[in-house]
Amino acid sequence: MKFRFQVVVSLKEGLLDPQGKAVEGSLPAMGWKNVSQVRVGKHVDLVVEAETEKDAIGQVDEIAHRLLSNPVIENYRIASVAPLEGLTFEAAP
Amino acid sequence: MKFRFQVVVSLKEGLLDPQGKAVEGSLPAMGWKNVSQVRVGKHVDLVVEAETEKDAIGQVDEIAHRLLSNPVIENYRIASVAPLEGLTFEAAP
Amino acid sequence: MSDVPLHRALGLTDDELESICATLGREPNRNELAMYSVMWSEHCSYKSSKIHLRRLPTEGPAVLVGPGQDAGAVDVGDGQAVVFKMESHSHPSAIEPYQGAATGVGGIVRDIVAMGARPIALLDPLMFGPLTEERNRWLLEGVVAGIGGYGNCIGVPTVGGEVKFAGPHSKNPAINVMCVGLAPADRLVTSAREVHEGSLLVLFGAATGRDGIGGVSVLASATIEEGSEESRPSVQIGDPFAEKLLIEASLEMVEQDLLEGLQDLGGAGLTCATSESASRARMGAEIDLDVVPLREPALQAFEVLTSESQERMLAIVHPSRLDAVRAVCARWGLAAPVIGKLVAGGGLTVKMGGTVVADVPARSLADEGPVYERALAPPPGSDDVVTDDPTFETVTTPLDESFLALLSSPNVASKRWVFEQYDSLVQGGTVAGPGADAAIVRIEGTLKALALASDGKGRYGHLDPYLGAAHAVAEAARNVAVMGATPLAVTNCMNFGNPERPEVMWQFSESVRGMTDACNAFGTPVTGGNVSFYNESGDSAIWPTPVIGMLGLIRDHRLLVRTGFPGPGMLLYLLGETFPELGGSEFAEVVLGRIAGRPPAIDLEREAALHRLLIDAAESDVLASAHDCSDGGLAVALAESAMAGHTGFAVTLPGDLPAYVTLFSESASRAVVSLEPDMAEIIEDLAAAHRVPLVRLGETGGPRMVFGHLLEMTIEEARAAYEDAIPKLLAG
Amino acid sequence: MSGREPRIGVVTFPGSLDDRDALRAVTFMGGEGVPLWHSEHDLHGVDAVILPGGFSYGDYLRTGAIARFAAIMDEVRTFADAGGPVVGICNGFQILCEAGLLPGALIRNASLRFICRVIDVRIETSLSPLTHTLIAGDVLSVPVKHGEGQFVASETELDRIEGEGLVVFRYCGPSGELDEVFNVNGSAGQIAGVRSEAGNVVGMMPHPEHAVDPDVGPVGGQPLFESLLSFALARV
Ligand SMILES: Nc1ncnc2c1ncn2[C@@H]1O[C@H](COP(=O)(O)OP(=O)(O)O)[C@@H](O)[C@H]1O
Ligand SMILES: [Mg+2]
Repeated sequence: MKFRFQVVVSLKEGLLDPQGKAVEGSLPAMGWKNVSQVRVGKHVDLVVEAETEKDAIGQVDEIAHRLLSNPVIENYRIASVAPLEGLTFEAAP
Repeated sequence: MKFRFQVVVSLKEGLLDPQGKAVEGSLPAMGWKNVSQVRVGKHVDLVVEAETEKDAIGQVDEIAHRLLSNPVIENYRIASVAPLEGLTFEAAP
Repeated sequence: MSDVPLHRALGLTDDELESICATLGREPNRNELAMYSVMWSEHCSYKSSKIHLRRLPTEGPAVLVGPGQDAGAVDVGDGQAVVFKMESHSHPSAIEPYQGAATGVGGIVRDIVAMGARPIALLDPLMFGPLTEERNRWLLEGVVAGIGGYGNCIGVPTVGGEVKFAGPHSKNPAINVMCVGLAPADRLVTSAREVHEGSLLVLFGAATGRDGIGGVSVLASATIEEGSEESRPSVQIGDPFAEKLLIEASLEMVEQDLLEGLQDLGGAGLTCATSESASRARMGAEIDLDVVPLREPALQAFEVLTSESQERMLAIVHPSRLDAVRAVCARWGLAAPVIGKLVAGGGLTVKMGGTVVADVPARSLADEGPVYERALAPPPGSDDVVTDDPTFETVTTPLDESFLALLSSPNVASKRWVFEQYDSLVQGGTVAGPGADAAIVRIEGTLKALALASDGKGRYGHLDPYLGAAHAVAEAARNVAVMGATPLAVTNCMNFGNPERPEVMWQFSESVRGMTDACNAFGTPVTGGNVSFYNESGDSAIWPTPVIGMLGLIRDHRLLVRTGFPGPGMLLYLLGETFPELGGSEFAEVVLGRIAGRPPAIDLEREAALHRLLIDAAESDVLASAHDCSDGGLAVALAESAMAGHTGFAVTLPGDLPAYVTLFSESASRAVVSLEPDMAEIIEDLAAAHRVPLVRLGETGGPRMVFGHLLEMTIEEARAAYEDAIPKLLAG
Repeated sequence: MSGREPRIGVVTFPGSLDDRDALRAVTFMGGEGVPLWHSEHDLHGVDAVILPGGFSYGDYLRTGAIARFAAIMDEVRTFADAGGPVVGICNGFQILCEAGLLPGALIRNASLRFICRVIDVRIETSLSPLTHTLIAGDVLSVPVKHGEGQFVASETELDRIEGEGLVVFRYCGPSGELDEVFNVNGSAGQIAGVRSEAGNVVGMMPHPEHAVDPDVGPVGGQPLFESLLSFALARV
């Protein structure tokens, strides 16, 4: 069975995020003075074939830990497990 | 009122994603031959101060459209609106 | 932890605490203890190395600024000064290769800027474990990407370096970076500048966060154990864009002569910058931490004082210049708060929330740290290793096999995969970049150019630290001289294990002795450098490896001599003599599988004579090409010139040593040169005049490399081995 | 047409790196280099504008994404709309794409590695300020140095770019041969540079400003600057 996952890799709290800083710094000049706490991370979409969901999750977790992130500076979160169906992001009404 | 958003920016379907390709390419050597459709995008966290949620969403949408993504090659999705509360990602049990 | 007294938890010994109490006449508070712990760490205080480093030659007619300041400075004529220094960032890179290496570049660049010089070149001598291990491949890829990611983004070309591979580096890669800057000599920002009481301390650049709190003492002075959690948060993220703004803003202030002093914030952060600034000015300082821009809320005093947040500088500004300084910072979008001022007396008084949180003599932090004369003892069994010399083994490996094995040995093989990831062209001054024996960077508006080379000889150092250091200096100077440039001065980075072990301290002392003798022989004083101790994990210490950064000057860059044979019909000469010396050679390791024996002897007078000959020959435009013999000996040197010039050669081996010895011996003080036939007499006369033995080897031409009837190979076959080796290994 | 030297403006954004090099190249080739500052609404009456290489604003989010909002870009757009010659080199090319003044976009090299190397490019059209004195098929040696130079666009957009002859440069071999081995960054159609529909805006990833002075590299940039200077002069 195939499962789709989304992994979000972001810098650990407290670490400088130059990307976020650059975006945040450029917004006021563009007219947005009301935006703060900008952090930029990586978003990885992938599909894992496995017997069970649990098994698939375990594998994604290991992949995220070993390949997609460096635990020294980054955290990761695994999102949206569903048989070939990404959780579709929508602005809540 | 402050609202936290998460914006996911990803390359449009049909465009080859070099990072995704690299990740996918390195997995078999590490023992995962069951992973496919790897796509790497950006994940932006930000907080917007606005009167209403609706207003905030509108602004994030414009920021995502004008700055966070390049419509020529990228799509974006906006996730999780909540008064200073990120949707916490969890692997579904 | 709880039962360990705080000072010990912070890495201070009981004796060190006692002398702090003696200085203060009381117990230090937590903040003061933190300040002393970072300032008196090995990394900042050089407490183990000081007494040895004093032996290095540091004086010379061209030396404007010697060791002790942010970087050394050398007079290159026409009122211009070259500022240069080497640093290490090995420990952070071992756990986060990209950011560790990137922030290493940022740090050394700020050292150069702090002298008021524009950074014009970077070199990156790197040492890793064998690429057969996945982790070492990950480290190399990350480090190279990090150096490129930062250096490329600030517009400073990376023009040279080296990459060496050795077992002991598996757990402890050595990541050194050298930066070179240029400034009008009269604009150098040195401690000689007049500083006034009441002058303001302006902190400009990035905001302060909890970066590398205690990072210096933890990351740079504590041995890394497998997956040591606590050292992890101390890795920092580099922001090269912020650094670029910092460079431009700093140099604009220097140009407008707005500054009385300029300091980078590196190890020990604000504590180091303020105490050193005050101490150098023979004054004290009052600073107010409430004014320091924070990246995250609620930092405690000791955190603000010891944070190693990157991309920050401290300027000493006369009140009358403050507005001008602020204008420059505003133009570059940088915050520039006044965090304090210089005051009479020697006290460093720190306020936060209106109350004094630390009050100590600035000198006691900056200049009165402990000095240790640690025990020395040669490692047991080192003699056996040396007497077990491979030179006269019975060698069964066919010559062509050995030759290919050497060309494809990662130590010898092309480093193209690495240096093509670096912008070596930006700023438009790179006359010869990566791939040359020394990088040649012209000085804008003149015909002069700098020659830059970096070399370390870890394997020799392992077998004989004195020879290892002497060879490193000799090879660096030779790399400069083969291009036709005159060696001027040296910076260095000493990469060693734990100084508390007598063997390591003995190796260190021997290395300093070797460096001293060589630098004296070549007339190249040491103007600065860096010591990196504790490069060991468990029982695996790295080989004692002083890495030398050589600065040379060429009067007219149009006279520089390149590595490659320019074409067919040139006469080939070997300058210098070949002796049966395979001890510690690449051949012994790669072909015989042995790291043993006595490294090649070195006669520093002969070496110096070779350099003079090479320079003389270049200035009289005699040479068509020149390349020194180093790793892999004569055979590899010839092959490298052939590949670089797409021109083969035919030679007959000189002397009556066994062929493999003549081909692969690593005897010092040798170079291979080619020249037009009508230059034969001139070079022979010049060599005689400089008392350098030389022998005609043969001629250039054709697509093949022919060593008499012994060995023959096409350039393309050699190139395949030489160019593909590292990419193949990285492919896993 | 007056006798004066063409005045070529070079914009410095925060993070621009090859701005000094571009100015030096302009002078070397006989033009007058005019430094322009990102926050000014003023082109100081230059005859042509160069957006130089570098990492504007760090290029962290997306190359050129922030620089395109700089004040001076309004003037650059107006200048371009009026037919003024605008050249983007490397980061400048990326900025022009982000600004919509050039088609397509530039993403990370297929190798995911920064690459600094002297390569060959083939001229595909004379219809650009950089090539109007050159002939399609000419081959020039110039360095590339970038991490994000892979030219991409949607299928239909690529067809249009090719169809309307907007491709100005392609990566090629020493004698102009097109082969993937020469495609240094994996660009679609081996595209190294494109022009606008009107033809007066052109962008390229390779660095002609680092290929004019024989002391420090190849000279494939000389004909391109000659072309730019004469194109600019024609407007004087
Ligand atoms: N890490 C590196 N960064 C930049 N250039 C490098 C690096 N490693 C090697 N090079 C370049 O590759 C060439 C060969 O290196 P090396 O074999 O160490 O030279 P040599 O033997 O003359 O000291 C030199 O031009 C050197 O500058
Ligand atoms: Mg050499």
